[in-house]
Parts: sequence; C-alpha cells; structure tokens
Amino acid sequence: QISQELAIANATELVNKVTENCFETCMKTPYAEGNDSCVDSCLAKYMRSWNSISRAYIQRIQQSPDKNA
Amino acid sequence: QISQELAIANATELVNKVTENCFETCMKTPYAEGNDSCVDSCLAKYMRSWNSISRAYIQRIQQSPDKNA
Amino acid sequence: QISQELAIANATELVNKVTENCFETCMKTPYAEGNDSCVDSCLAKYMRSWNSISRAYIQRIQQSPDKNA
Amino acid sequence: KDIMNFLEVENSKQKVQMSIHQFTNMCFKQCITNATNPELSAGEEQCLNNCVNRFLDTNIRIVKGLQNIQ
Amino acid sequence: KDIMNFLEVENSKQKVQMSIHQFTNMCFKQCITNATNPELSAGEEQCLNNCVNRFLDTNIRIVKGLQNIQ
Amino acid sequence: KDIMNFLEVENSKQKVQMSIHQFTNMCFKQCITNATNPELSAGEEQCLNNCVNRFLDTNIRIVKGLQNIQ
Repeated sequence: QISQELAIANATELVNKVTENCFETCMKTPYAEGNDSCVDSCLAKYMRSWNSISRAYIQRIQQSPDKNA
Repeated sequence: QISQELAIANATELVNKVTENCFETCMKTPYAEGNDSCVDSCLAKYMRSWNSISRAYIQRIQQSPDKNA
Repeated sequence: QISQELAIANATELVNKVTENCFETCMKTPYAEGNDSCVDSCLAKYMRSWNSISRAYIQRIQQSPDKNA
Repeated sequence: KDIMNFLEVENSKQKVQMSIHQFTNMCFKQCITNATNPELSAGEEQCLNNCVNRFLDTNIRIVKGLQNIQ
Repeated sequence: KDIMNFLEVENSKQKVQMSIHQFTNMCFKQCITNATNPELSAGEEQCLNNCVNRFLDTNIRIVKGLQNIQ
Repeated sequence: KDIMNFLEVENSKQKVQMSIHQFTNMCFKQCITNATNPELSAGEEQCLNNCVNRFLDTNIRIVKGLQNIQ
C-alpha cells in the first residue's frame, strides 16, 4: 500500500508539473484559443526530458555516492 | 472544528497570496516608499479576480464533472 | 529532540534556498562550465543578506509586536 | 458513516478552494498588469476566464496523454 | 504546562525563522544582481532593509483590508 | 527489521524521484524554449545534462561552504 501511495504521489506531481510547464509554453495571454497539438508535443518533450535527467542524475549519484543532493 | 480549521487555512492562504501579488505589483526596487493606495486597489482587484475565477471554475466543473482538475 | 529537528529543518531550508539562488546567479544556460568562485562569493553574500534581514525583521517586530506577519 | 461523509464533502470543498487559490494567483500575475484601478476591465475579466479554461484544457489533455502512454 | 510553554515558544521561534528564510529568498532575488563581490554594498543593504519593511507594510495593510470586508 | 528496511529503501527511492521532478521542472524551463518539435535536439539534451550537473555542483559546494562556517 505504501508503494502504491508513493506511486500516486509521483503521478500527481508529474501531472501538476507537466500541466504548469506546458500551459506556460503553449498558451499565450490573453489565452483566447487552445493549442492541443502544442500540448501533445510538449508532453512528449517533457517525458523525454524527464528520462534524460533521470539518467544524468543516476549516473552522477553512482559516480560519487556521497555527493548526491 | 474541522470546518473552522479549513476556514483558517483558506484565510491564511488568501492573505499570503494577496500579499505576494500586491507587493510585486505595488512596490518597486529599491522599495524606498510605501504605496498604500496601490495596495488597497490591488486587494480590491484581487478579490474581484478571485470571484471571477471561482465562477469560471465552478461553471466549468458543472459542465463536465469528470473533467475538473 | 524537537529543537534538534527544527534545527535540521532550518539547515535544510537554508541549503535549498542558497543552492537555488546561487545556481540562478552563477550558472548560465547552456551551463557548460562550473563557477566555484562565484558560488563561494554568492554563499557569503546570501549569509550576509540573511543576517541583515534578520536584524531588520526583528527590529520591526520589537517596534510593533502586534504588527508582525 | 455520517462523519466519513462529512469529511469527504469537506475534503472536496477544500480541494476546490485550493485550486481557486492556485488559479487566482497564477492568472492574476498573467492578466493584471496594473492595480491603479480597483475594477476589473472587460479585457482583464476575459483574460482571467480564458486563463482558467485554457489551464483546465491543458490539464485534461495531459492526463489523457499520460493514460495513453501507460 | 512547562512542556506546552516550551512547545509554544519553539513554535513561534520557528515561525520567525521560516519568515526570515522566505524574506531572504525573495529580497535576495530582488536586490542582489551580481555575486562577484561577497560583501553587501550600502545600496544592496538598504534595498534588503526596505524590501522586508515594505513587504510587512503590504501584509499589514492587506490583513486590515480583509478585516474591513468581513 | 525487514519492515524498517523496506520503509527506508522506499523513502530514499521517493527522495530520488522527487529530486528528478524538481530538476526536470527547473531545467525544462531553462533549456526548452519551444515545444513544436516533440524530440529533444542535441543542444537541448546537452543543456538538460549540464543543468543537473551544475545544480548538483552548486549544491555540494554550498553544503561544504556551510560546514566550514560552523
């Protein structure tokens, strides 16, 4: 159950962060029109960034276990 | 008691957000002078924005109950 | 024990805030090179700012005990 | 059971309130540039309305997109 | 009773500390533009001082304003 | 003891996850300026990689610096 709660917390955090970032990237004041294709592309780009950053961070932790933040 | 605690949490959140936004809007670096009339006007505007956004959000939720964030 | 937990919470908050601010101040996209001397100087400056702001805030609280935020 | 019910209703009311805090904070920054006039202009009101609706559009689209990935 | 007292004092000390964290974070961003010199200039020190005081002015004014609305 | 162990492993896994959320949020804002193309360019990927590493450098330097002050 704990693992499941953590998984939900992670998914919620992901949804919130992607929404914030893709809203900022894809919607411009005065926000008249939606832009679904930009949001789709932004989500794909965010997930790729997430993967890229995970690799970089885990590589860094493994190089110097005492140096991670 | 729970309702009361939530009311306090809401009031605190409101005070914090209005203070941050109106400080940003009304005070300019190097911040030499205060600007009470701007703060009063900003507070009034923030409360109107809050009401306007509440209406828009609740309208949206009622249109599509499964689609709220 | 409680005092110790609060001290840890404070130290963590300090490390996080200094890191964020000095990363922003000292590292520029595309972030190719590090800049340790800037980080050292930024940390010293942040600590001086912290002390300066503590003095200003505590002075303010003592002037008007009912007016602190 | 009544208590559970009460807590659940309070909880979802509180979530709506906290979302409104978040939206107002975000959209005020985007749509309101000066505060010399305490009234909202028609343009500002429209911007606030669009801001909430586009944010919710984005949120819905992201949730659907993530469900498709899984 | 002593324990309650101790907890209350610790709690208010902690709130002051957390406010100082918040103010330093906010005012450093506003007042400090370069970090090549570890010393604060007189202008930077004045800006930090004003920043805290104007923020507290704003906070007090907002709290009073909201009390008048009710 | 097994439960304590399990909780500790979960806890540190969760901290790593939350750090990745924080880094992605921060570095995406810095490195990604348009989202018309769903692929990462080589430059964007390099920027994300540098962003994490420079942030961790800064963090380590700050922690050491604060330890020296004490």
